[in-house]
Amino acid sequence: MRRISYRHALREAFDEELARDPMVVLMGEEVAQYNGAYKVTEGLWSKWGDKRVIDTPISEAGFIGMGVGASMLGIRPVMELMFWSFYTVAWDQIINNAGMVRYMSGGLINCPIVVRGPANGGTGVGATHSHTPENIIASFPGMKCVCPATAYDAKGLMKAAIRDNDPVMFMENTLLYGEEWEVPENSELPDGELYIPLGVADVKRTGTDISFITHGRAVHTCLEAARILQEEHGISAEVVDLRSIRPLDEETIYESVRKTHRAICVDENKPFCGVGAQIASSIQLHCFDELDAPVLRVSSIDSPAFYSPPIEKIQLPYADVVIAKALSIC
Amino acid sequence: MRRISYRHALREAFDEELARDPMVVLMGEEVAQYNGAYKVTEGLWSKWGDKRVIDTPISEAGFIGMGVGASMLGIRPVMELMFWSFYTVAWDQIINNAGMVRYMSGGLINCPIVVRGPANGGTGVGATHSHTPENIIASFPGMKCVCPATAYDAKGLMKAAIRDNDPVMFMENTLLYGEEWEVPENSELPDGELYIPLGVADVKRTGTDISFITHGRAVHTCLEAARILQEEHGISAEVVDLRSIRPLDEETIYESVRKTHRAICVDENKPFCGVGAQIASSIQLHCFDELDAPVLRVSSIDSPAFYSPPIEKIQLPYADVVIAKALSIC
Amino acid sequence: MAKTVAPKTKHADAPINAVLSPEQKIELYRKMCRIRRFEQIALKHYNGGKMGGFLHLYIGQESVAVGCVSLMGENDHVITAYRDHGHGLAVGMGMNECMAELFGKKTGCSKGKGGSMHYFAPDKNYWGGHGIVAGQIPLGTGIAFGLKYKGLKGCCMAFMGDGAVNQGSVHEALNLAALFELPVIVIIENNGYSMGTSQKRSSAYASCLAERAAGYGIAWEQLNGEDVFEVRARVKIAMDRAHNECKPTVLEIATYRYYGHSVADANHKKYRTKEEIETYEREHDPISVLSGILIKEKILTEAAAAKIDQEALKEAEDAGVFAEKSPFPDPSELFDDVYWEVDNKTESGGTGRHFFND
Amino acid sequence: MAKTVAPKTKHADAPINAVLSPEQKIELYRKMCRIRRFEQIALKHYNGGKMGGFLHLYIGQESVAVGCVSLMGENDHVITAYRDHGHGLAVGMGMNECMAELFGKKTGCSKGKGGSMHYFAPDKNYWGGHGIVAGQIPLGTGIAFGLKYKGLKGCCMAFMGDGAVNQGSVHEALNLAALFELPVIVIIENNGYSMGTSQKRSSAYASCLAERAAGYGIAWEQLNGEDVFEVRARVKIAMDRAHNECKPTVLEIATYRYYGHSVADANHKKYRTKEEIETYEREHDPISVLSGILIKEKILTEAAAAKIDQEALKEAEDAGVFAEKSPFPDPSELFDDVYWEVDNKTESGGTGRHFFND
Ligand SMILES: Cc1ncc(C[n+]2csc(CCOP(=O)(O)OP(=O)(O)O)c2C)c(N)n1
Ligand SMILES: Cc1ncc(C[n+]2csc(CCOP(=O)(O)OP(=O)(O)O)c2C)c(N)n1
Ligand SMILES: [Mg+2]
Ligand SMILES: [Mg+2]
Repeated sequence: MRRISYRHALREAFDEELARDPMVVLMGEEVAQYNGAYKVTEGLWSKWGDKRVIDTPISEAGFIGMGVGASMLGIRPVMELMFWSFYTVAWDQIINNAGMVRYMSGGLINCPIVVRGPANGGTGVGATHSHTPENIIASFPGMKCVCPATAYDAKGLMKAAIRDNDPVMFMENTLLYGEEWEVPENSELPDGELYIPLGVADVKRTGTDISFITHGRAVHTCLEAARILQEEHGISAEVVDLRSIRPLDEETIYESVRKTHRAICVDENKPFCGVGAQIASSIQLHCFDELDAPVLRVSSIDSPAFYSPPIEKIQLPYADVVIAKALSIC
Repeated sequence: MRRISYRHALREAFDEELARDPMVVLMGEEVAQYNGAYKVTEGLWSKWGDKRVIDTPISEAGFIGMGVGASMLGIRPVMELMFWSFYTVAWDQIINNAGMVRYMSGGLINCPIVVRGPANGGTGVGATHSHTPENIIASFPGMKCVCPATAYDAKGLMKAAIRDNDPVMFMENTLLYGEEWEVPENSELPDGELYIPLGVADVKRTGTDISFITHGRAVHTCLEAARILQEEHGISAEVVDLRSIRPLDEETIYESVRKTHRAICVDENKPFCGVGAQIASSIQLHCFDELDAPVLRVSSIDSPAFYSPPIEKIQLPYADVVIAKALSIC
Repeated sequence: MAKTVAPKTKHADAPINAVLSPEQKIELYRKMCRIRRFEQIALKHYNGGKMGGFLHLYIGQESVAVGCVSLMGENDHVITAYRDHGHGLAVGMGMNECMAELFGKKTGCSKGKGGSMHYFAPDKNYWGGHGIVAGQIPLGTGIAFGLKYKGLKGCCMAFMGDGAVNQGSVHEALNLAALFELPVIVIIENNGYSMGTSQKRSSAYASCLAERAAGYGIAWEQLNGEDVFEVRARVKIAMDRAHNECKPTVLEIATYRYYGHSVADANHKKYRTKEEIETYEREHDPISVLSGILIKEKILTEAAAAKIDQEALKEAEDAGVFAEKSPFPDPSELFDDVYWEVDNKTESGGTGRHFFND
Repeated sequence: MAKTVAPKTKHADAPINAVLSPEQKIELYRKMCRIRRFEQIALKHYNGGKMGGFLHLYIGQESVAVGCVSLMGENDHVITAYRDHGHGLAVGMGMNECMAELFGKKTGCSKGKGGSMHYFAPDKNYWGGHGIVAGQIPLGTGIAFGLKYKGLKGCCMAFMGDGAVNQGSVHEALNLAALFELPVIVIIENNGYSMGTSQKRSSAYASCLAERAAGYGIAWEQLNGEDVFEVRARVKIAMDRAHNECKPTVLEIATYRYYGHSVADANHKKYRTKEEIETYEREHDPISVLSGILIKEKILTEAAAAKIDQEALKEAEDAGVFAEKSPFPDPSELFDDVYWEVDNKTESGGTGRHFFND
């Protein structure tokens, strides 16, 4: 099977959805003529032109609000935040407009909008540019939140996100854009396309001794930890990739924990009220009698993102930390 | 001892701090000439004048940013958000400016700013006006977050917040403004004033059978539930009022749970990644062998705030819900 | 405060007004009476403890919503802030559903979920009702974007108050509207105050608030809202610009609210003088101004005017009864209308957990 | 692109420039050379993989920061965006600490925590270095507020780019500055592009971006930044306004960056023509413009100019060595500088848990 990058996979998803539905429009800073700050939208402006791929001024509140307004009329805007970190200046539009107008109108309106971009630390851009807001976004009923870990997932989930009739916050990862994974051609697929529904976790590695519940780039940290645990300690770890944080596939989590009786939640959020807090609290509730140890957590180190590259690197979860935690309960 | 309202207690704190430190300045929409939308700052403009009590235009990003800038120079602004809900339009200023400039400057700068206002549902103002962002704020290292439940706590904690040299997000509650509690006169106090340090929880009721870990208005819900549990079921519940969410007095929580072996986290957040998720995940970690039942949670019902008063009322935690949960594990 | 203006008849003679039939003119009057009576009854029930939260009355400003909305064609849209009853009734929402919403009833236009600040009628091109000051301006710009994207000749009128102009999102939206040439008409309903703060204490400006549009190369105009014919005549120019040139306009319409910011605003006779309020009521009341013109034009008699008004009152009272009698929503409805996919029981609404209590 | 302007000598003769001693004029030149050489060496090390993240070069714009900062008195302050090396060196930060910060070293001005976008020197009235576009404008307005509150005769110069003017926070800050009469000078360093987007594609405007200030009744001016004397002469007027009348000004200073938006911007020769870049370098380079004037005035010789430049180069190279040799921060420093109260081991920093891993 061919291997393509995460970036390329996203671009294919856009291209296919632009072709499928004339209401789909890509917008954001530098997404058109510049081909995207991270080149995710490369070539799409040349191919689809000014109407479908639009450069915006540096006005996140304005253009996301504009996208939400357009979505109420049935347009399907796919809005890039150059960094998800810039959600801080468009928070009202995201949460109050996209997230609540359906409820407050008693269901008369829906907002089929996607807001996307990279949401991660680890790239030496300092605290204000390293937000990982999936915990925050997912805390709002009305929002959907997706964090794909591979090119395969990125493509399939992006297509689902664009077709979804609710607002979907899609969080990519700068550190994964250039990584490659196997992604089938459409012609190789029974349905003629790659489509992954939101709310379905993916067991990226099966195991019997401990469950790592994770998402985004931390999935790879967990896979590496699992490999080493197996090779060096004979411990078999299962890696559950949540893929979407809301909707959340809780059943797959509980099934895994009921099998392994031990769990570590691993994510790149800051710890306080991070995604891992929610999952840990749910696991201990739903699997109380099945747990042989407390649910542990691995998160980013609890200070704002440190610029200095070697320090920033260890501020994010890495395999050794996960391994040490695993060994402490296995 | 005299009884004063929560609102009155806050006003006393402002008045005393305005007198104590000429750098303290109150700002916000309608706080001066109008005496505050909720009359919390009543009389202060008449007493302290234009320099110390300032009306701002409807520009939360602008004026909170202005306050943060002034705080870097040593001014101590106490900024009112008419509703904490309006943090959505000043999120960048709160998180990135107040919350991160100290770190990014390697400690050269600090921001002694207080952002305050009511942060609660239950007043029939709909989803966009009913945010309870304490979980979100507290998820950021660099921020402090306080949620007083009584007039006594509101006064003492506000004085601590204003003197604190870090940004303190102070969340009041519209439904408590008019409620009265005993608050000593300064002359009755050994130190001549009421001052409650951040990060010290308060056991609002002692008990032996189950711990309710709670904050803000939910404290009173828990106290009522505890009373009924005692009277009708002979169950002795302890009520731990966190008072500040960050810094957090974890020791008091664990001490309580080690005594009662059962815990329910009760708050008015939406459940996903709410404060209760963090606390539940910490309790199961630190008190794993002491727990006789999973840590339960009570939060607001997981949909945006419903306008209709009778429905909104039951969307928030109320005593019966807490009681039923308690009975399920006692 | 409302400034005095050129003689009112001039506007009644403007082409867009001259083409109106007597019935159509009377209809404008009826609409304005209906808004006022609706709100008076709403106020009565609010004071009777039937409602929660806020009630922001539009009384005194009726000519603005009615005048603007009366110009709307099939592809013209409206969006506004929390002071939204007037626009809602003007586009044709029923009093029953509107009143029931205030009571928080299941029969309300938003099923009791939105309340006073959140009326919506997308079927009538009315997109709300938004509580966060100025939040509707980017949304309205987006509706204009959508119209243009779909190739429809239409516009979106996005309303806000004089205090709202100081929100950054307005400025971002204006730049976008000018840059992308979007058919949005941003309308500042300048009633002189944002809550207790006068225009002068909240805004820095050159000649007026609308002039800020000049910085974006956007056409702007300041007009007096007391005469519905002036509103129609001058908004029409902006609408033509939107329809024919696909360009934005900023309009500042001077108007006045008789009541406080919301009913909870007990201060409103402190920050404004009694005279100011009474002078407006006496000399500039938009309903009186219009009935004056129509009576002078012999389209209406005092008696006919009173009858229309009484019908409006009756309709509003009946709406109060309807609302009162309607059932409250059922708690089971808490989880409806959160997610389209869940509501519509699609496959996508069925994968994964969407709600997280327990 | 930079427009051509009135003869340069006019500005050199302006009173504020006429009073400069030859040494002071040479100092302006030296400052500009130091900025350029510092960044050239930084670029070399960036390309050598010594740094993380972004590196936004100021090369081509040096006259703006140097000219503005040269006017500063004891109570005048500066704040800017992420393109912040020039302003930092201009206020007197050392090359060593600045270079070390880029390398992420403990000896960096922000102890390696901030990186290129986050230089700060409060002791030199320099408040950063801010990465979120336009976020510094409300902050700068707040510094001006603080000065006025403290009764100090000073001002804050708040810099931003031409793309940044479209952020709502700028507009909110302008209204506040005008309304509260704050001594803030908002300076648009217009280098023609926000990343790959030309001014025309990002902003709607009448004659220029600064003109948006007119909507707030704020004084504004457009000037050419290539001549440091013009910058000084005209910024001085704004500074006097701030000092004497406590009023804001918006200035738009035409300038140009030679490099891409950041070093990562590989496209910058696509969205601008080679000629455009070369013409600026040849005809408008601020360092050449200044050395030209100083040589003509016989304050400087070619040789003396070259010597100053070489000294600057040497200083920058040494800073590179310093940075290279400096240690990285220790992981234990992760928890420093989060909370003042914790850092200072106060009672308040000791109650409750502040950090939450495990
Ligand atoms: C972002 C935000 N800040 C503050 C408020 C509270 N608030 C609601 S309406 C209002 C005054 C608005 O005045 P104006 O724009 O003149 O409109 P009017 O009420 O006069 O129609 C304020 C301060 C809010 N809803 N949203
Ligand atoms: C709110 C926000 N949006 C987007 C960005 C990404 N970004 C950083 S600089 C920049 C361009 C700014 O251009 P301009 O204001 O002209 O300044 P210049 O870089 O030319 O100095 C963009 C889009 C950001 N940092 N913050
Ligand atoms: Mg108003
Ligand atoms: Mg620029």
